[in-house]
Amino acid sequence: MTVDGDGRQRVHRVRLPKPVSFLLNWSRKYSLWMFQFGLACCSIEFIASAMPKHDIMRLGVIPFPASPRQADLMVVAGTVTDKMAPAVKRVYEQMPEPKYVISMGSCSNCGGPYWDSYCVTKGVDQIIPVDVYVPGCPPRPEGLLYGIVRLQNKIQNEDIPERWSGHAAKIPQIIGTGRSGGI
Amino acid sequence: MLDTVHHIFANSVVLLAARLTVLLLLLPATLVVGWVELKVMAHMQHRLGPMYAGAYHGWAQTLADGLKFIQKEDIIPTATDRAVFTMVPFITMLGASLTFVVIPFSRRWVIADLDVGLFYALAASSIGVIGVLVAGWASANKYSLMGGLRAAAQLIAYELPLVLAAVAVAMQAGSLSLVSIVEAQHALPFGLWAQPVGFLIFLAAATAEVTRTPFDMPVAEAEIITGAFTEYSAMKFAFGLFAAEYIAMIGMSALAATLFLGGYKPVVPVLGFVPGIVWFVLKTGVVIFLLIWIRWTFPRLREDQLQKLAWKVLIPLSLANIFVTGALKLAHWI
Amino acid sequence: MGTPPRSLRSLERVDPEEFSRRVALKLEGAAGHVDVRFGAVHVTLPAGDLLAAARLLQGDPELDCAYFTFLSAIDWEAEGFEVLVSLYSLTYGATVIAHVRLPAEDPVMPSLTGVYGGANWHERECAEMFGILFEGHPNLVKLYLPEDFEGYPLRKSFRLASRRFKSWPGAKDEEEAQAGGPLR
Amino acid sequence: MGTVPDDLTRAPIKARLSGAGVLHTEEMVLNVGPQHPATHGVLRVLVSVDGERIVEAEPVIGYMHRGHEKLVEQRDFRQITNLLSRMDWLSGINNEIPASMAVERMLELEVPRRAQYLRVILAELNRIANHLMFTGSFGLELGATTPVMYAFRERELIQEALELVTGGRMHFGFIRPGGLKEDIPRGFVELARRGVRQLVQKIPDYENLLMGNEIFKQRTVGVGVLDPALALDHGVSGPILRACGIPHDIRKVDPYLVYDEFDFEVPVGQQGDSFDRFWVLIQEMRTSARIVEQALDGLPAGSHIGAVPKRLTLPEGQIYCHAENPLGELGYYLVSDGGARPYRMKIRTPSFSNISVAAHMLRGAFVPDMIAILGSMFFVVGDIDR
Repeated sequence: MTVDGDGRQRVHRVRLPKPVSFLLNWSRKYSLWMFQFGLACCSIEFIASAMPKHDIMRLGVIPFPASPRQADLMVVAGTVTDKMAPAVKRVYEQMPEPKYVISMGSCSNCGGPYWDSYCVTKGVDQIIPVDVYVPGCPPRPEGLLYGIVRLQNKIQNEDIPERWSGHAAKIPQIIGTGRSGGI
Repeated sequence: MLDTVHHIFANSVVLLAARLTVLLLLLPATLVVGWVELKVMAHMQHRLGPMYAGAYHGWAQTLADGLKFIQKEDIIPTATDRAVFTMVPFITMLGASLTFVVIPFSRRWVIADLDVGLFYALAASSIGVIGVLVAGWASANKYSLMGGLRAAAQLIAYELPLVLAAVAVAMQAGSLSLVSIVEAQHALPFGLWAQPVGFLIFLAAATAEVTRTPFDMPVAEAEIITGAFTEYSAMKFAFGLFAAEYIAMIGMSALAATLFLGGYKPVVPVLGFVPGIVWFVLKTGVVIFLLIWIRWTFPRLREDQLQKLAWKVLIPLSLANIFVTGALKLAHWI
Repeated sequence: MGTPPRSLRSLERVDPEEFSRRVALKLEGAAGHVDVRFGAVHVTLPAGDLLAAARLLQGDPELDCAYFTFLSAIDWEAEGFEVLVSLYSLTYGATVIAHVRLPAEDPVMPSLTGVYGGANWHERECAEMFGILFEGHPNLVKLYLPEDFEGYPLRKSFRLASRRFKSWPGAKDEEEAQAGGPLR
Repeated sequence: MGTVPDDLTRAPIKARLSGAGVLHTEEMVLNVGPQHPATHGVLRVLVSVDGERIVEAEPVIGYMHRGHEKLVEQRDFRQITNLLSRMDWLSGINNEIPASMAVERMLELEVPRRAQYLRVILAELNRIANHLMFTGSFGLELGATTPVMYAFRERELIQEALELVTGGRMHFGFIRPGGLKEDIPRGFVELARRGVRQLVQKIPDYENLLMGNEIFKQRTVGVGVLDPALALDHGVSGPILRACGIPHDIRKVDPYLVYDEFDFEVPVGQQGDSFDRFWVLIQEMRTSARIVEQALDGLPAGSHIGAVPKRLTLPEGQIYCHAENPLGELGYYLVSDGGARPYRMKIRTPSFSNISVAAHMLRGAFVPDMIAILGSMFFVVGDIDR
């Protein structure tokens, strides 16, 4: 652990053996505790994706935690208004570190049908870093499931030391879109 | 044969080793019960539940949860009472796993067959109350304070019917040692013929002790977000609340199986050759399934109704049960 | 408050013309004219008489407008503001809409919260969106917009920022596209 | 009860309320929301709590305000329906119908009977989907996680029927001034019938699973009683008003479209507590199912849209057009100055008035009761904040 110029501690780059990194990525991939952050109409499709017909729990996404402390996936589903933006930012900061954000619906992607409204934040990525954007107004539950599968691919190919070393603030890229099911 | 084995077990080193094996066996047991709960809940709700984690029916789902919680950042809010905040998971885990010292898994496999086994088991199970109350106070968060107070009030209120229901069983078996209680049920398990009321009271009180629906006010997601454990993250949450709750549930189910369903006694005498531990695991599994079933059907009780149920219904009922058992005992019917 | 209102007991349907004659009769104090448009009775009142008229409309068993539907305003730019108060009588199944004209600069109006409890939130929204002051309102604080928001959005003078860059890329009607459409 | 000793009358309300008198208790201000699992979306309630009892509760709204009334002034009459269906996002079709009806009444457009019948069918199907959502979420807030799964299973069937016609699941943009966007495809009538028939078979399950449940009754009977006079004063409408015993349903009182050709009776509650609100909600699903069946039987032939000028401009004038939305009375006060866009459109939404009465009902209740009361108030935050 070295302390660099601006005082932030840096985990110096350590080569993690392949199986260990695979196992850790695999466990983060299949245990995405989803934090219910439903704002507007997309929250209804977000609930519908956890229901019998689409059943998001098949992918290992468990919609249990009610407190941001225990969650690691935040799905911003709905319109982020200027009055709500600070609350979104604060809840995002409450979540423990390896956290991922899915921006669901065109309202949170870029303001959507409210592109000319005087009180809507045009896109949630102005406040928090977003991993996967799910287009649609509202996106179908299958759309959200596909967004989660793409996120799981991203997690599977993630490089943990890179993520924890602090200087990799940028969002890790999606490498290949391999099949998700099974190990 | 009994006393030689007894003598070996009494030896402290072996005792420690046995204690550790049981504890180590508990952790995978929580993973299994966690997975069973996810699947049973899902099928009750007309859906599939975890499928892809570990390819075949998501068997590795709770394993993935556990591994993931290890990697999570461990947040300790600045306003919390640091030492107490980090101590809570140990208390709740201790409280939950102490009951396994006296529970007889089979005729020979019991860690310490205390003469006051039942008394010890019930006393140990009430340590969890301190953990939740302290978690509520240490997290310096309004919601967890309310959660902690609710938990304390509820667990104390349900300690009484739990103990009184167990007293009736002890009276009928004539001893507090769990092994002799199970031996006394050689003909028919108490739960079925002599103590049906006691069995129901014990189950209700056990659900309340483990704070599961319909008594899960302290961890009510809807109102006070995960109650006393709102501020806990990563391993403290996984260990302190998640695993401790499952271990406490298994402990209570094991106790209920031992007292009322005849522990390791074979259900059908013809199948006597099957080892005791198989029966024990089957009966505990039945009680665990019952707890899961209740959890996913009933709404939550408000805590004043909850207290009313404890003080005005369960305690008088269990006292009456003791009276009836005593009368039958005197008349030598049981 | 305890006794159930008359509307629970009897329902006598009355058609709008007959109801408008009743309203004109009762509100003889207000110099406003009464007419029926699209099945609703419209009454134009000066700001001063609004409170008395509202009490009359609510209390009088002949009218019994116990249901407060909504309160809002229209910004006619130069000619000032027009505040609408819509009431509904369950017993007679008739809608009464009172119009009150207010000047363009510092519009002020008596608050109806004394007569109808429901007016509280509607007046707060109207004050926030149009800048109309309601005297006697318990707490005339912003309802929707964040505290640091300046300007009154629903006034015609309030331009939408995003529209300054592109008026309406997908204007369907050709003439309107060429004409660029009125910037609102 | 004898004369009250005068020192009691002077004791501060808080001490008398908590009955302690001597013990100095301090109220704790609790901030429920704006992100809270119980409140549907982003309603925030500032609650000052004495122990578990609520002393004062004040809903804070505006977290979902998107400024519909300003945006509507930028769009012409065909485009506004697309925005309006995103206000009460559980009943897309019902939001669009009054807007088109206002335009049709002003222009005296003749809407073909087939289009009116189809509008009623789609509106009632959407009402059932809305009520199914609240059936599930009310149970979820009281802790029963299973009923929401069953409710959504039926809701998916209804959404399938709506999707076959309109292509969308929640926001349809299918109602046009003058009629509908296009006619219904072949398989719709059978699909709608099957969906409604399965729903009517499953409603007794919800009644037994929830309303027959002893714990559910204890949590809801006598909780959050709404006084009819207070409800009328605040403009409360929909299932909540009917639960207080006032049979006010716009489909009966001021029939629009072809509602007067169907026979259905409006369910009305007695006490106006959470249980009655939930009971009215469930019975309304039966009524809607019956309306859909009658409308499907009597569906006339004909075109799906009347003669509508290509460039739609309204004559100068003002009109108030309201309809019975699943959550209550939704009304549009349309002001036109002769242009292709509305000069001003006041949107009167049901949840806005329904929630304004919540502060009175929450006073003196327990904290868990607040969840039961808010859950039974059947509001959608987009409807409140517009």
